[in-house]
Amino acid sequence: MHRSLTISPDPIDESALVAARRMTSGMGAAVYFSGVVRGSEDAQPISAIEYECFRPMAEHQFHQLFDELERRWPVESVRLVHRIGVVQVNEQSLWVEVVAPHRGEAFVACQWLIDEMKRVVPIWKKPQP
Amino acid sequence: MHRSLTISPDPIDESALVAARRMTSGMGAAVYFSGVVRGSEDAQPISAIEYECFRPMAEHQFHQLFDELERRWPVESVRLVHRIGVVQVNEQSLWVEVVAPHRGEAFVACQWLIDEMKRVVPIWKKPQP
Amino acid sequence: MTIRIQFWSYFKELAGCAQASEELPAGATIGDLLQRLHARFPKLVTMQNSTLIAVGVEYQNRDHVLKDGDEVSLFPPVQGG
Amino acid sequence: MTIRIQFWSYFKELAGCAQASEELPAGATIGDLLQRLHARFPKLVTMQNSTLIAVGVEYQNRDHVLKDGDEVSLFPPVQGG
Repeated sequence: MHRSLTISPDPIDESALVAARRMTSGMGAAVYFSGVVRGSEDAQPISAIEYECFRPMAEHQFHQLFDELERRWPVESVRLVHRIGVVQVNEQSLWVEVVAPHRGEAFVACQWLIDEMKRVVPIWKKPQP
Repeated sequence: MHRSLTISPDPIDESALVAARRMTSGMGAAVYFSGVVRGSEDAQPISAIEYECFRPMAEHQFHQLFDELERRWPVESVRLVHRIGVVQVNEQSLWVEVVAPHRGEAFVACQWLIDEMKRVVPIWKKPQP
Repeated sequence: MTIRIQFWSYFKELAGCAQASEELPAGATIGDLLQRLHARFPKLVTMQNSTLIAVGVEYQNRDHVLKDGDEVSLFPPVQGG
Repeated sequence: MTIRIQFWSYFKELAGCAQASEELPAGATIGDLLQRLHARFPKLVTMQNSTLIAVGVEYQNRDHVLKDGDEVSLFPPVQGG
Protein backbone atom coordinates (compact mmCIF):
# COMPACT_ATOMS: atom_id res chain seq x y z
CA MET A 1 0.00 0.00 0.00
CA HIS A 2 1.29 3.40 -0.96
CA ARG A 3 1.18 5.80 1.97
CA SER A 4 1.88 9.48 2.22
CA LEU A 5 1.69 11.53 5.40
CA THR A 6 2.25 15.26 5.64
CA ILE A 7 1.98 17.23 8.88
CA SER A 8 2.86 20.81 8.10
CA PRO A 9 2.00 24.45 8.79
CA ASP A 10 1.77 25.11 5.04
CA PRO A 11 -1.64 25.62 3.41
CA ILE A 12 -3.04 22.46 1.84
CA ASP A 13 -2.79 22.56 -1.95
CA GLU A 14 -5.69 20.31 -2.82
CA SER A 15 -5.46 20.76 -6.58
CA ALA A 16 -1.83 19.66 -6.55
CA LEU A 17 -2.72 16.67 -4.39
CA VAL A 18 -5.51 15.64 -6.74
CA ALA A 19 -3.27 16.08 -9.77
CA ALA A 20 -0.62 13.85 -8.16
CA ARG A 21 -2.97 10.89 -7.70
CA ARG A 22 -1.82 7.63 -9.27
CA MET A 23 -4.13 4.64 -9.65
CA THR A 24 -3.37 1.29 -11.25
CA SER A 25 -5.94 -0.29 -13.54
CA GLY A 26 -7.43 -2.50 -10.83
CA MET A 27 -8.59 0.52 -8.84
CA GLY A 28 -12.07 1.91 -9.39
CA ALA A 29 -12.63 4.33 -6.51
CA ALA A 30 -10.95 7.29 -4.89
CA VAL A 31 -12.70 8.81 -1.89
CA TYR A 32 -11.30 11.99 -0.49
CA PHE A 33 -12.23 14.21 2.37
CA SER A 34 -11.50 17.85 2.91
CA GLY A 35 -11.94 19.23 6.42
CA VAL A 36 -12.31 22.97 6.72
CA VAL A 37 -12.21 25.24 9.78
CA ARG A 38 -15.74 26.47 10.45
CA GLY A 39 -16.65 29.96 11.63
CA SER A 40 -17.86 28.83 15.04
CA GLU A 41 -16.82 26.40 17.73
CA ASP A 42 -19.26 25.41 20.49
CA ALA A 43 -21.63 28.09 19.16
CA GLN A 44 -19.01 30.85 19.61
CA PRO A 45 -17.71 32.70 16.55
CA ILE A 46 -14.01 32.14 15.95
CA SER A 47 -11.47 33.50 13.51
CA ALA A 48 -9.12 30.52 13.35
CA ILE A 49 -8.02 27.35 15.07
CA GLU A 50 -4.50 26.76 16.26
CA TYR A 51 -3.50 23.10 15.94
CA GLU A 52 -0.85 21.79 18.29
CA CYS A 53 0.85 18.50 17.43
CA PHE A 54 3.12 16.10 19.32
CA ARG A 55 4.74 15.28 16.04
CA PRO A 56 6.85 12.10 16.60
CA MET A 57 3.93 10.42 18.32
CA ALA A 58 1.43 11.71 15.75
CA GLU A 59 3.52 10.26 12.92
CA HIS A 60 3.88 6.95 14.75
CA GLN A 61 0.16 6.72 15.46
CA PHE A 62 -0.76 7.62 11.88
CA HIS A 63 1.50 4.86 10.57
CA GLN A 64 -0.03 2.37 12.98
CA LEU A 65 -3.45 3.35 11.63
CA PHE A 66 -2.18 2.94 8.05
CA ASP A 67 -0.91 -0.55 8.98
CA GLU A 68 -4.30 -1.48 10.37
CA LEU A 69 -6.11 0.03 7.40
CA GLU A 70 -3.98 -2.06 5.05
CA ARG A 71 -4.85 -5.20 7.01
CA ARG A 72 -8.56 -4.48 6.90
CA TRP A 73 -9.22 -3.31 3.34
CA PRO A 74 -7.66 -3.79 -0.12
CA VAL A 75 -6.53 -0.18 -0.27
CA GLU A 76 -3.87 0.67 -2.86
CA SER A 77 -3.04 4.13 -1.59
CA VAL A 78 -3.70 6.38 1.36
CA ARG A 79 -2.61 9.99 1.51
CA LEU A 80 -3.21 12.25 4.48
CA VAL A 81 -2.30 15.87 5.07
CA HIS A 82 -2.91 17.56 8.42
CA ARG A 83 -2.17 21.22 8.71
CA ILE A 84 -0.86 22.47 12.07
CA GLY A 85 -0.34 25.93 13.52
CA VAL A 86 -2.94 28.64 12.94
CA VAL A 87 -5.54 27.74 10.31
CA GLN A 88 -8.02 30.50 9.43
CA VAL A 89 -11.75 29.97 9.08
CA ASN A 90 -12.57 28.57 5.61
CA GLU A 91 -9.09 27.12 5.23
CA GLN A 92 -8.48 23.40 5.09
CA SER A 93 -7.03 21.65 8.13
CA LEU A 94 -7.26 18.06 6.88
CA TRP A 95 -7.18 16.26 3.55
CA VAL A 96 -7.48 12.49 3.28
CA GLU A 97 -7.62 10.29 0.20
CA VAL A 98 -8.17 6.53 -0.04
CA VAL A 99 -7.86 4.62 -3.32
CA ALA A 100 -9.38 1.13 -3.53
CA PRO A 101 -10.91 -1.25 -6.07
CA HIS A 102 -14.52 -0.45 -5.12
CA ARG A 103 -16.32 2.49 -3.61
CA GLY A 104 -17.71 0.63 -0.59
CA GLU A 105 -14.33 -0.17 0.88
CA ALA A 106 -12.91 3.23 -0.10
CA PHE A 107 -15.71 5.03 1.77
CA VAL A 108 -15.52 2.87 4.88
CA ALA A 109 -11.71 2.97 5.05
CA CYS A 110 -11.63 6.75 4.67
CA GLN A 111 -14.22 7.25 7.41
CA TRP A 112 -12.51 4.74 9.67
CA LEU A 113 -9.18 6.51 9.28
CA ILE A 114 -10.64 9.90 10.22
CA ASP A 115 -12.55 8.46 13.18
CA GLU A 116 -9.45 6.68 14.48
CA MET A 117 -7.29 9.75 13.94
CA LYS A 118 -9.66 11.70 16.16
CA ARG A 119 -9.28 9.03 18.82
CA VAL A 120 -5.52 8.45 18.94
CA VAL A 121 -3.42 10.97 17.00
CA PRO A 122 -2.04 13.62 19.40
CA ILE A 123 -3.22 16.82 17.78
CA TRP A 124 -5.22 19.43 19.69
CA LYS A 125 -7.31 22.42 18.71
CA LYS A 126 -7.24 25.85 20.28
CA PRO A 127 -9.93 28.13 18.86
CA GLN A 128 -8.89 31.74 18.30
CA PRO A 129 -11.54 34.41 19.04
CA MET B 1 -28.72 23.93 -1.67
CA HIS B 2 -26.38 24.62 -4.54
CA ARG B 3 -26.56 21.88 -7.16
CA SER B 4 -24.55 21.27 -10.26
CA LEU B 5 -25.10 18.38 -12.67
CA THR B 6 -22.98 17.67 -15.73
CA ILE B 7 -23.58 14.73 -18.06
CA SER B 8 -21.06 14.97 -20.84
CA PRO B 9 -18.72 13.00 -23.10
CA ASP B 10 -15.85 15.31 -22.14
CA PRO B 11 -13.09 14.08 -19.82
CA ILE B 12 -13.66 15.03 -16.18
CA ASP B 13 -11.32 17.83 -15.11
CA GLU B 14 -11.11 17.07 -11.43
CA SER B 15 -8.55 19.73 -10.56
CA ALA B 16 -10.77 22.41 -12.10
CA LEU B 17 -13.76 21.06 -10.20
CA VAL B 18 -11.85 21.10 -6.91
CA ALA B 19 -10.56 24.61 -7.58
CA ALA B 20 -14.12 25.82 -8.23
CA ARG B 21 -15.45 24.67 -4.87
CA ARG B 22 -17.13 27.33 -2.73
CA MET B 23 -17.93 26.80 0.93
CA THR B 24 -19.48 29.25 3.37
CA SER B 25 -18.05 29.54 6.87
CA GLY B 26 -20.59 27.19 8.44
CA MET B 27 -19.36 24.28 6.35
CA GLY B 28 -16.67 21.98 7.72
CA ALA B 29 -16.62 18.99 5.40
CA ALA B 30 -16.37 18.21 1.72
CA VAL B 31 -16.49 14.56 0.69
CA TYR B 32 -15.61 13.58 -2.84
CA PHE B 33 -15.84 10.43 -4.82
CA SER B 34 -13.99 9.74 -8.01
CA GLY B 35 -15.04 6.66 -9.95
CA VAL B 36 -12.57 5.28 -12.46
CA VAL B 37 -13.00 2.63 -15.17
CA ARG B 38 -11.15 -0.50 -14.07
CA GLY B 39 -9.23 -2.81 -16.35
CA SER B 40 -11.59 -5.74 -15.97
CA GLU B 41 -15.34 -6.31 -15.83
CA ASP B 42 -16.71 -9.64 -14.54
CA ALA B 43 -13.11 -10.95 -14.49
CA GLN B 44 -12.63 -10.21 -18.23
CA PRO B 45 -10.02 -7.65 -19.30
CA ILE B 46 -11.54 -4.62 -21.00
CA SER B 47 -10.12 -1.55 -22.71
CA ALA B 48 -12.97 0.87 -22.03
CA ILE B 49 -16.62 1.19 -21.05
CA GLU B 50 -19.18 2.86 -23.24
CA TYR B 51 -21.82 4.65 -21.19
CA GLU B 52 -25.24 5.10 -22.73
CA CYS B 53 -27.59 7.63 -21.17
CA PHE B 54 -31.29 8.43 -21.57
CA ARG B 55 -30.47 12.02 -20.86
CA PRO B 56 -33.79 13.81 -20.15
CA MET B 57 -34.80 11.08 -17.75
CA ALA B 58 -31.32 10.91 -16.20
CA GLU B 59 -31.38 14.65 -15.51
CA HIS B 60 -34.87 14.44 -14.06
CA GLN B 61 -33.95 11.49 -11.83
CA PHE B 62 -30.76 13.18 -10.64
CA HIS B 63 -32.69 16.29 -9.67
CA GLN B 64 -35.24 14.20 -7.79
CA LEU B 65 -32.33 12.64 -5.88
CA PHE B 66 -30.89 16.08 -5.16
CA ASP B 67 -34.32 17.15 -3.82
CA GLU B 68 -34.43 14.15 -1.52
CA LEU B 69 -30.82 14.64 -0.43
CA GLU B 70 -31.64 18.24 0.50
CA ARG B 71 -34.61 17.07 2.59
CA ARG B 72 -32.53 14.49 4.43
CA TRP B 73 -29.26 16.26 5.25
CA PRO B 74 -28.05 19.83 5.81
CA VAL B 75 -25.99 19.80 2.62
CA GLU B 76 -24.91 23.18 1.26
CA SER B 77 -23.73 22.00 -2.13
CA VAL B 78 -23.80 18.92 -4.31
CA ARG B 79 -21.92 18.65 -7.58
CA LEU B 80 -22.03 15.58 -9.79
CA VAL B 81 -20.35 14.89 -13.13
CA HIS B 82 -21.07 11.71 -15.08
CA ARG B 83 -19.13 11.10 -18.23
CA ILE B 84 -20.92 9.30 -21.07
CA GLY B 85 -19.72 7.76 -24.33
CA VAL B 86 -16.49 5.76 -24.40
CA VAL B 87 -14.40 6.08 -21.25
CA GLN B 88 -11.00 4.38 -21.35
CA VAL B 89 -9.59 2.26 -18.53
CA ASN B 90 -8.04 4.50 -15.83
CA GLU B 91 -10.19 7.46 -16.85
CA GLN B 92 -12.85 8.88 -14.57
CA SER B 93 -16.49 8.14 -15.28
CA LEU B 94 -18.01 9.76 -12.20
CA TRP B 95 -17.17 12.59 -9.84
CA VAL B 96 -19.35 13.56 -6.89
CA GLU B 97 -18.84 16.19 -4.21
CA VAL B 98 -20.99 16.88 -1.15
CA VAL B 99 -20.37 19.86 1.14
CA ALA B 100 -21.95 19.87 4.59
CA PRO B 101 -21.33 21.23 8.10
CA HIS B 102 -19.90 17.95 9.44
CA ARG B 103 -18.17 14.96 7.97
CA GLY B 104 -20.70 12.36 9.11
CA GLU B 105 -23.55 13.79 7.08
CA ALA B 106 -21.26 14.58 4.13
CA PHE B 107 -20.08 10.96 3.96
CA VAL B 108 -23.53 9.44 4.30
CA ALA B 109 -25.14 11.83 1.81
CA CYS B 110 -22.41 11.20 -0.78
CA GLN B 111 -22.73 7.42 -0.44
CA TRP B 112 -26.52 7.59 -0.53
CA LEU B 113 -26.45 9.67 -3.71
CA ILE B 114 -24.19 7.19 -5.50
CA ASP B 115 -26.22 4.18 -4.32
CA GLU B 116 -29.46 5.79 -5.45
CA MET B 117 -27.96 6.85 -8.75
CA LYS B 118 -27.07 3.21 -9.44
CA ARG B 119 -30.67 2.28 -8.70
CA VAL B 120 -32.67 4.84 -10.68
CA VAL B 121 -30.63 6.96 -13.09
CA PRO B 122 -30.91 5.54 -16.64
CA ILE B 123 -27.27 5.10 -17.58
CA TRP B 124 -25.92 1.78 -18.84
CA LYS B 125 -22.46 0.33 -19.29
CA LYS B 126 -21.17 -1.57 -22.28
CA PRO B 127 -17.67 -2.94 -21.72
CA GLN B 128 -15.35 -2.75 -24.73
CA PRO B 129 -12.96 -5.71 -25.20
CA MET C 1 -54.26 5.61 -29.26
CA THR C 2 -50.64 5.61 -30.39
CA ILE C 3 -47.86 4.77 -27.94
CA ARG C 4 -44.25 5.23 -28.88
CA ILE C 5 -41.73 2.83 -27.37
CA GLN C 6 -38.02 3.39 -26.88
CA PHE C 7 -35.60 0.58 -26.05
CA TRP C 8 -32.37 1.25 -24.18
CA SER C 9 -29.10 -0.62 -23.60
CA TYR C 10 -29.18 -4.26 -24.74
CA PHE C 11 -32.96 -4.17 -25.03
CA LYS C 12 -32.25 -2.60 -28.44
CA GLU C 13 -30.39 -5.76 -29.47
CA LEU C 14 -33.10 -8.01 -28.00
CA ALA C 15 -35.84 -6.11 -29.83
CA GLY C 16 -33.76 -5.65 -32.97
CA CYS C 17 -34.65 -1.95 -33.05
CA ALA C 18 -34.38 1.18 -30.91
CA GLN C 19 -37.93 2.41 -31.37
CA ALA C 20 -41.35 1.02 -32.06
CA SER C 21 -44.95 2.10 -31.79
CA GLU C 22 -48.18 0.36 -30.90
CA GLU C 23 -51.83 1.18 -31.36
CA LEU C 24 -53.75 0.42 -28.19
CA PRO C 25 -57.36 0.96 -27.11
CA ALA C 26 -58.11 3.82 -24.71
CA GLY C 27 -57.59 2.80 -21.10
CA ALA C 28 -54.78 0.38 -21.91
CA THR C 29 -52.12 -0.06 -19.25
CA ILE C 30 -48.41 -0.64 -19.39
CA GLY C 31 -49.22 -4.31 -18.70
CA ASP C 32 -51.32 -4.39 -21.88
CA LEU C 33 -48.52 -2.76 -23.83
CA LEU C 34 -46.01 -5.30 -22.51
CA GLN C 35 -48.20 -8.19 -23.66
CA ARG C 36 -48.17 -6.79 -27.18
CA LEU C 37 -44.44 -6.15 -27.10
CA HIS C 38 -43.62 -9.60 -25.75
CA ALA C 39 -45.59 -11.15 -28.62
CA ARG C 40 -43.84 -8.93 -31.13
CA PHE C 41 -40.31 -9.11 -29.61
CA PRO C 42 -40.13 -12.54 -27.92
CA LYS C 43 -36.52 -12.08 -26.80
CA LEU C 44 -37.75 -9.42 -24.35
CA VAL C 45 -39.80 -12.04 -22.48
CA THR C 46 -36.75 -13.52 -20.77
CA MET C 47 -36.01 -10.09 -19.25
CA GLN C 48 -39.52 -9.39 -18.08
CA ASN C 49 -38.76 -9.69 -14.37
CA SER C 50 -35.95 -7.16 -14.55
CA THR C 51 -37.47 -4.76 -17.06
CA LEU C 52 -37.70 -1.15 -15.91
CA ILE C 53 -40.43 0.98 -17.43
CA ALA C 54 -40.72 4.74 -17.70
CA VAL C 55 -43.38 6.95 -19.21
CA GLY C 56 -41.64 10.14 -20.23
CA VAL C 57 -39.02 10.68 -17.49
CA GLU C 58 -40.85 8.93 -14.61
CA TYR C 59 -40.79 5.30 -13.59
CA GLN C 60 -44.22 3.63 -13.75
CA ASN C 61 -45.68 0.27 -12.79
CA ARG C 62 -47.48 -2.23 -14.98
CA ASP C 63 -50.91 -1.00 -13.89
CA HIS C 64 -50.25 2.56 -15.03
CA VAL C 65 -52.86 3.72 -17.57
CA LEU C 66 -51.40 5.09 -20.78
CA LYS C 67 -52.48 8.17 -22.72
CA ASP C 68 -52.35 8.85 -26.44
CA GLY C 69 -48.91 10.10 -27.41
CA ASP C 70 -47.10 8.65 -24.37
CA GLU C 71 -43.46 7.77 -24.82
CA VAL C 72 -42.65 4.56 -23.00
CA SER C 73 -39.06 3.50 -22.33
CA LEU C 74 -38.08 -0.07 -21.59
CA PHE C 75 -34.66 -0.92 -20.25
CA PRO C 76 -32.65 -3.33 -18.11
CA PRO C 77 -31.35 -2.41 -14.62
CA VAL C 78 -29.34 0.79 -14.70
CA GLN C 79 -25.59 0.80 -14.15
CA GLY C 80 -24.29 4.32 -13.80
CA GLY C 81 -21.05 5.20 -12.08
CA MET D 1 15.40 6.86 38.18
CA THR D 2 14.61 10.04 36.37
CA ILE D 3 11.40 10.40 34.38
CA ARG D 4 10.81 13.37 32.14
CA ILE D 5 7.25 14.60 31.74
CA GLN D 6 5.82 16.58 28.85
CA PHE D 7 2.41 18.32 29.06
CA TRP D 8 0.38 19.00 25.94
CA SER D 9 -2.54 21.24 25.00
CA TYR D 10 -4.24 22.90 28.00
CA PHE D 11 -2.45 20.56 30.39
CA LYS D 12 0.43 23.03 30.01
CA GLU D 13 -1.81 25.78 31.43
CA LEU D 14 -3.10 23.50 34.19
CA ALA D 15 0.42 22.50 35.19
CA GLY D 16 1.83 25.97 34.64
CA CYS D 17 4.71 24.51 32.62
CA ALA D 18 5.36 22.39 29.51
CA GLN D 19 7.92 20.05 31.04
CA ALA D 20 8.82 18.59 34.39
CA SER D 21 10.86 15.72 35.78
CA GLU D 22 10.43 13.36 38.69
CA GLU D 23 12.77 11.05 40.57
CA LEU D 24 11.07 7.73 41.19
CA PRO D 25 12.20 4.43 42.69
CA ALA D 26 12.92 1.55 40.32
CA GLY D 27 9.80 -0.41 39.46
CA ALA D 28 7.52 2.63 39.72
CA THR D 29 4.49 2.66 37.46
CA ILE D 30 2.68 5.38 35.62
CA GLY D 31 0.14 5.28 38.45
CA ASP D 32 2.92 6.13 40.91
CA LEU D 33 4.08 8.97 38.69
CA LEU D 34 0.54 10.35 38.44
CA GLN D 35 0.23 10.40 42.24
CA ARG D 36 3.34 12.56 42.44
CA LEU D 37 2.20 14.83 39.65
CA HIS D 38 -1.27 15.29 41.10
CA ALA D 39 0.28 16.36 44.39
CA ARG D 40 2.64 18.75 42.63
CA PHE D 41 0.12 20.10 40.03
CA PRO D 42 -3.29 19.87 41.72
CA LYS D 43 -5.18 21.39 38.77
CA LEU D 44 -4.45 18.19 36.83
CA VAL D 45 -6.52 16.16 39.31
CA THR D 46 -9.82 17.39 37.86
CA MET D 47 -8.79 15.94 34.47
CA GLN D 48 -7.59 12.59 35.78
CA ASN D 49 -10.43 10.57 34.23
CA SER D 50 -9.79 11.94 30.75
CA THR D 51 -5.99 12.09 30.88
CA LEU D 52 -4.20 10.24 28.09
CA ILE D 53 -0.72 8.94 28.79
CA ALA D 54 2.08 8.01 26.43
CA VAL D 55 5.58 6.73 27.04
CA GLY D 56 7.62 7.82 24.07
CA VAL D 57 5.22 7.52 21.14
CA GLU D 58 2.99 4.72 22.50
CA TYR D 59 -0.09 4.94 24.68
CA GLN D 60 0.29 3.19 28.03
CA ASN D 61 -1.95 2.36 30.97
CA ARG D 62 -1.52 3.32 34.60
CA ASP D 63 0.02 -0.05 35.51
CA HIS D 64 2.84 0.32 32.97
CA VAL D 65 6.26 0.05 34.66
CA LEU D 66 8.59 2.94 33.90
CA LYS D 67 12.30 2.81 33.06
CA ASP D 68 15.02 5.34 33.78
CA GLY D 69 15.04 8.01 31.09
CA ASP D 70 11.45 7.45 29.95
CA GLU D 71 9.66 10.42 28.45
CA VAL D 72 6.06 10.48 29.59
CA SER D 73 3.46 12.66 27.87
CA LEU D 74 0.22 13.70 29.52
CA PHE D 75 -2.57 15.24 27.54
CA PRO D 76 -6.34 15.68 27.23
CA PRO D 77 -8.42 13.89 24.58
CA VAL D 78 -7.05 14.49 21.11
CA GLN D 79 -8.94 16.60 18.57
CA GLY D 80 -7.34 16.38 15.17
CA GLY D 81 -9.15 17.10 11.92
